[in-house]
Amino acid sequence: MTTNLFFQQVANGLAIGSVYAIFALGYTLIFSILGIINFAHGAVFTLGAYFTFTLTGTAFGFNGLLAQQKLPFSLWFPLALLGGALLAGLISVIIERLAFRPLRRRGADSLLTLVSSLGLAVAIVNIIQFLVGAEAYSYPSSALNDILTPFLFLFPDGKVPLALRVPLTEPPIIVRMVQVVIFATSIFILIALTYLINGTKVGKAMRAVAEDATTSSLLGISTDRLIQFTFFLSGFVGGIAGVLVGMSVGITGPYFGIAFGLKGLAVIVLGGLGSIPGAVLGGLVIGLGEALVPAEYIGYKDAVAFAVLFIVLLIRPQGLLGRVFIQKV
Amino acid sequence: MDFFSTYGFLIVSMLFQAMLGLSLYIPLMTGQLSLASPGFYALGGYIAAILSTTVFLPEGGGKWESGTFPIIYVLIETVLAGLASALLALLIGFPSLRLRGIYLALATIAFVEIVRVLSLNLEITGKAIGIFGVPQPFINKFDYVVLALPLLIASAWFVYRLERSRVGRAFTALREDELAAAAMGVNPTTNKVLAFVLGAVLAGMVGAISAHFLNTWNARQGTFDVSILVLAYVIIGGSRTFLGPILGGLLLTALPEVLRAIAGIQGLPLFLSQFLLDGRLIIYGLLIVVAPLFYPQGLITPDLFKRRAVKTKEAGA
Amino acid sequence: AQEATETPTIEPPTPFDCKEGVELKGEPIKIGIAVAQTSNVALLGQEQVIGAQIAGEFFNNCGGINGRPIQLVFQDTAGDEAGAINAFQTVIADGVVGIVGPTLSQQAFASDPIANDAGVPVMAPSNTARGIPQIGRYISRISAPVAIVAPNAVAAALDLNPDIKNVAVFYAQNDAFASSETVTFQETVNKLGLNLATVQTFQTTDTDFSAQISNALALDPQLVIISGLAADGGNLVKQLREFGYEGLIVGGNGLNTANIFPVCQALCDGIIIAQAYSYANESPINQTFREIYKEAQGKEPPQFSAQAFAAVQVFVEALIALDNEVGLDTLELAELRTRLNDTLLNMTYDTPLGPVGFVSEGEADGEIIQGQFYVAQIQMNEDGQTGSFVFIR
Amino acid sequence: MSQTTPALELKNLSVAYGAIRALNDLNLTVDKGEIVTLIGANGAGKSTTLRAISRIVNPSQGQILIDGQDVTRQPPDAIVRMGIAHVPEGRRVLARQTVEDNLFLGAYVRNDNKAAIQGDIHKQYERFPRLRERRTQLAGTLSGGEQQMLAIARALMSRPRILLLDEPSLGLAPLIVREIFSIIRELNREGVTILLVEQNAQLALQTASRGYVLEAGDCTISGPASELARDERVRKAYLG
Amino acid sequence: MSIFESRGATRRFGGLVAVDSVSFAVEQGEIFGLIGPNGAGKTTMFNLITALTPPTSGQLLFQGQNIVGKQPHQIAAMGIARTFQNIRLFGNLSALENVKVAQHTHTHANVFAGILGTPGAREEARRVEAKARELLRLVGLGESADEKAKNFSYGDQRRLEIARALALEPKLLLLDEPGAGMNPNEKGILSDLIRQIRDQFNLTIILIEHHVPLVMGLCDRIAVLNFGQLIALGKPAEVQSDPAVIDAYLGD
Ligand SMILES: Nc1ncnc2c1ncn2[C@@H]1O[C@H](COP(=O)(O)OP(=O)(O)OP(=O)(O)O)[C@@H](O)[C@H]1O
Ligand SMILES: Nc1ncnc2c1ncn2[C@@H]1O[C@H](COP(=O)(O)OP(=O)(O)OP(=O)(O)O)[C@@H](O)[C@H]1O
Ligand SMILES: [Mg+2]
Ligand SMILES: [Mg+2]
Repeated sequence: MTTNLFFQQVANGLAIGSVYAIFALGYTLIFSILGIINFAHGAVFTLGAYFTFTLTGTAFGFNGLLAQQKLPFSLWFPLALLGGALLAGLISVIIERLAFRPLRRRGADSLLTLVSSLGLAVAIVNIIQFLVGAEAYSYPSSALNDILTPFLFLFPDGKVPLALRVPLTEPPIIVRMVQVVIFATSIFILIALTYLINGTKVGKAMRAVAEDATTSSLLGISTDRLIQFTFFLSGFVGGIAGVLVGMSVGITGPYFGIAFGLKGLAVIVLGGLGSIPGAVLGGLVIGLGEALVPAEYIGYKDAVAFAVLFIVLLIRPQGLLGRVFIQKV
Repeated sequence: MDFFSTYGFLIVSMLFQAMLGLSLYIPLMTGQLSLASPGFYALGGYIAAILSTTVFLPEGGGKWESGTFPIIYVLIETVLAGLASALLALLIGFPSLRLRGIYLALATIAFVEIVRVLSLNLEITGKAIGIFGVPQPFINKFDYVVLALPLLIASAWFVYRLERSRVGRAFTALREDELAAAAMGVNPTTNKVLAFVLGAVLAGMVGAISAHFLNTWNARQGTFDVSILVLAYVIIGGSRTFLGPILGGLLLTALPEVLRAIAGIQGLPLFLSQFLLDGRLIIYGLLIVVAPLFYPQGLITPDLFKRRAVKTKEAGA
Repeated sequence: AQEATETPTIEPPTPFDCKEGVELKGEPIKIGIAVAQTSNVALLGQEQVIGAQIAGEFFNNCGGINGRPIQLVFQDTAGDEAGAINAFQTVIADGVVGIVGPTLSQQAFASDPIANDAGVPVMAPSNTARGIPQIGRYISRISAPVAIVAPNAVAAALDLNPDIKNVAVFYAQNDAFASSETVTFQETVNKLGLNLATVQTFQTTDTDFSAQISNALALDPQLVIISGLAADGGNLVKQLREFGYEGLIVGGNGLNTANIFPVCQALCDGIIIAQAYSYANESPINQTFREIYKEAQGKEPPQFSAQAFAAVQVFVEALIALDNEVGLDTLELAELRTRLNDTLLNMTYDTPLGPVGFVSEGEADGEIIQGQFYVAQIQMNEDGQTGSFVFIR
Repeated sequence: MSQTTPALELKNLSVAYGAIRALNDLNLTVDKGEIVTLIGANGAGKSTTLRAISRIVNPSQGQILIDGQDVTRQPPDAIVRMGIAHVPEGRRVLARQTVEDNLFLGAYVRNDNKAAIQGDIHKQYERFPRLRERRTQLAGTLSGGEQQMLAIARALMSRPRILLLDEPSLGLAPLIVREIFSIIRELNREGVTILLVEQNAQLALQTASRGYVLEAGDCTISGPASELARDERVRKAYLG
Repeated sequence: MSIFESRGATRRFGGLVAVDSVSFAVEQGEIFGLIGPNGAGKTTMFNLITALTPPTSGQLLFQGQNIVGKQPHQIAAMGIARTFQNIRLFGNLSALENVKVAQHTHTHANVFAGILGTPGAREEARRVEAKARELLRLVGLGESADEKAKNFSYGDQRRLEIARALALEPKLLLLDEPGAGMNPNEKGILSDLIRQIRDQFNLTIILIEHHVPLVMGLCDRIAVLNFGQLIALGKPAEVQSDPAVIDAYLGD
């Protein structure tokens, strides 16, 4: 591998990794409070992308119940993004109501919640297909320009280029502009969530609920409301992630978000379950691992990600940033 | 008979899936959430598919006529698949059993993914296309019941007895509290590895027969999706008695086909039958969400039998 | 360099004769359509359903089978092998005379033997992997293995840029369709004396291709050949362009769908596509098909719909011929299926795909012989959202 | 008995765990500023009573009144916000949080400023110097007795009006037990109403003004603490 | 030879020395008390003996053999059983099953024997069952043998822990605050029970307990820990009057 290619691949790795990371942030948030995996997160991510698409006022395709339908109004893309994310947060709250809360009330096994969230994911994906078909959708080509409105002065002629050329090496390293946005957004969300969880009373309460909901309620914490809030946040973050990734690769059908589920899971486990910085670090490590597979072994790329995961777990069973906790006897 | 030619395949599939459920349940008895079963299932399938298309050829070469492949070969493949799975399970079992909960689940999924990627890249596994034209010991799919049913009964009986035996008790103790179990003299490592290997052997054997049953084998068999599906069998069915995964496997496999059959009933309003077809998976998904509300410990729990036992005792007295 | 394009010849078919206004009566003749209506394969299956639906209505409007209606029995195969087998068994039990399906080659290897053992003719609409017709006497396909299309596309690229030396090939390694096709592409590259600089693989579920792209661009290719499906293929093209690749791109048959437009948008422009079907084909049947399709869907018909239509057409024409020969009423279902299979193998058809026939003898019986292949280039409209395939060869 | 509304009143309270009836028809009052103790053998239903008041188990029947207000259907956090703190059986410290975070969370329902809360934390540290030494340690790694101290200190952090104590002396060394009971008296002097479940019946009856004796879910005897301490049945069964 | 001996056992957690070069020996058949203020290191001492925590330094000898470095299940198999201060029963198993599990090291039926139900395995199963029931009766839980452990009240869980530990047929039994959560009357009964099992099973017992009357009445000798260090060791009367002990633990 030439040094230029090496640096390019490092950049690629960070770019891929930030997609994994941004997916995983909302995912790990729920783990950090409930200690369970929400398999419907992929579906919420997908919904965020579809909601935003809908809010831009573009018509659906010819398949599905809503064939050729569109909203009577159309929102400026950044507003549509916000709306899509809010709706995704709302759906996430509904998911909590349907699949999580009743089970929590009945003291069910946490694996059962995992399975029932999976059931919801299946249902949502198929509802999407039923309504708008299996085809791909895309945002208006002005989307990137619109969300970077405050930064347009940075670019010559006020137009966002598709890719940045970083003249570190010759030829320059190329980074797609969308990826820069995704990277920056994940770092921003990372900081915000870290502050929320470590720096605020609500964050302390979240950790308490994660550990022992009954005891937390004895301290006056309204566990239901806190969990609902966490789900909203997770859905909101997931929705934003869905839109950004949708801008990067198109909304490639109802399975759009589900496809990230497995990698996302690997990422949060690698980073350490429930650790917000871990989600980002895990994403970047797996992204780098994948990008640095030598060209002739590219067929084994996916195996490499999982081999890295396997080996790291053998050395650090709690993941990279996970905390070990040995219960004293 | 018409019923068996239509539903024979489904019935036998249900039996296979029930066994996969059991294969995940065995390690879960010790509290290990291992999702490795599909990896061993895939391995077993490849062993059978490769042997039957390259080694166990008819005299004078050529292809086996449909229905003429000797059952004894299938049995040999099944045993070999079980052995190979056992060896591999030992190899990956020891290091990975330090992990717990979701971490272990993910390590085992990593194994499943690695198996998949390997089979997409290797010549011997036929890459994306896989291995096809796997010879048939039977003409009718339903006839596979002569292999599947005894295997299911044997493995169910095995697990049933296991649960009540000394080793099974040690398994359950590990699930409840590993540290306390160790302090009571139960060796965590050997027992966990044992459970892991037993589950792997069952999955491998099921894979071997399935390769014949499906006519073909490829990297799409035994993937992450299957891991999750099989987990659903165990959890929906009930994870504290061997009957849970069996029931879960039978029901969840049958469910989409049952919905399909309902849609086919004459006289349903068109929109409804259309929705039952197109929205089959919506209903399937929602049922998975709803079932746990009514059966938070799974459909079958050990208490179910106890309560009944108490009742009958009272009735007798 | 052109030798690779030779095709086995077939008798020129007679155009389909539509007898409009015939009143249909009698027990309908059932044809099974077992394709993926759910799961992530549904993107393809959905197009096949539409194609078959159009065919069903069209042929019934044209008098059915000499006045007897045909009835399409749809069954969802979902995305897996077991689903395909289940769907096949359901339609077989339902008494269909033949089956169109399943969507994926891997599924076909599972379900086709069932139909073959039951003596039910299968017309595969989209199974291009090697070995499909060889499953048995009753298995045929209307989907050309791209062996023949591929070289045409590469030749077209060479026409556009004679200076091509380095070629980078990409393919979806988890897709039977793509991994069969790529073999042909790679052979063609070698045969044409070009330098196969690198072969990069990906998965149909991938969305980020930057690692593969950087690997390839480091070798300075002037031509990139992609075998994949719509979403992954589209993204690969998009990202290639965003990474500054300016050379020619040849897309395999999987990219032959308007579904890639929303994915690569304006950047789709200029992709050279190897086609087994082109809506530009001027035969009357295709133009009729194209009109009906556009009416309902508002866009040009994709290949998957055309192939599904053609598959139904083959059954219909063969049934008519068989009826003319012996009278369908005189045949028990089992015999009808067998006779139908024999009949359809020995006829030629004028379909939207162009003239089509089948190998009727030997191991490869049921293999399609297709008279026409196409190469098109994508031209995107100003809005960057819609576009068209411009026929170039 | 005073004429004002009792701080806490249970009317015909019954609790069942599935088929097991843990509490039958319990009637109990605790007046403002009183210490009332609940004694009984293992499994008598003492903890269950406290859990029902905190609303972490659902009564099958009966009413719970706080300051005359029916709270039988309120969620647990509402009860805490009404000024009730519960030191649960078996400590239930938040094992993965530090000692100090546990204390912080004890003050979760308080809306006053950080400094006031910080001040109270220091007050707890003064009561239990051992906790100050361990302030950054994860609570789960504390010794049993240290956890018990933390559980009590945490409950006090909410500045409760009514304190429910479930075997506060459990696992504590004799010196600390004495300390705890003097804290209980001190709190009571400051006006905190206390419902105390305690195995050390002698000590409990010395501290409380009234007592109730539970046997297998039924309240069998109740009355002023001094009378109970002299009652022959009580002496035989609980005072050893 | 003493049945158990600690030679300079030390355990550090970061900067904290939870057990600080503690040496003592326990004789066969003794009931040996281990007392001290909260956080003195008593439970940690038990954890060292049962290998749940490795010692930072020092030696632990059981029947003359150094047991440092062994696995918990090996220690159990050698004949050291314990109860837990923070109860650790198998909550979802019945009381009976809890006790059966602990007979693991004394039974031998392997997977296949168990599954096939060989006569040996069946005989063994009968023995296990009978013994489990007997032990439950002994601690007074014979009636609720089939109830799930997690549904027991706190005090009953402690009794079940003792029954489970006894099922291991230990030579050395470590009881960590067995009387916690019992009233004085119940503690009296417990104290009789402990004496009875010592005699009946020919046991040596090390007991941690904060209830002074119980400890003083029951123990043959007592060791006192404070801040991880052994500050006194001797007969109950000696210990009780030791000013250091009064100062650190008993108070006056
Ligand atoms: N979660 C539960 N499920 C089923 N039964 C329970 C549960 N908790 C308690 N019980 C039963 O309810 C009864 C009362 O238990 P409770 O814990 O209130 O007793 P207690 O008086 O506090 O006893 P102790 O002094 O041992 O703590 C007991 O018989 C106990 O077995
Ligand atoms: N894993 C650990 N990490 C840090 N400190 C620990 C750990 N385990 C124990 N300690 C500390 O070691 C000291 C001794 O604890 P130990 O549990 O042995 O006390 P104890 O004598 O049993 O007290 P008690 O009577 O309260 O149960 C305590 O101060 C405790 O905080
Ligand atoms: Mg209690
Ligand atoms: Mg202790």
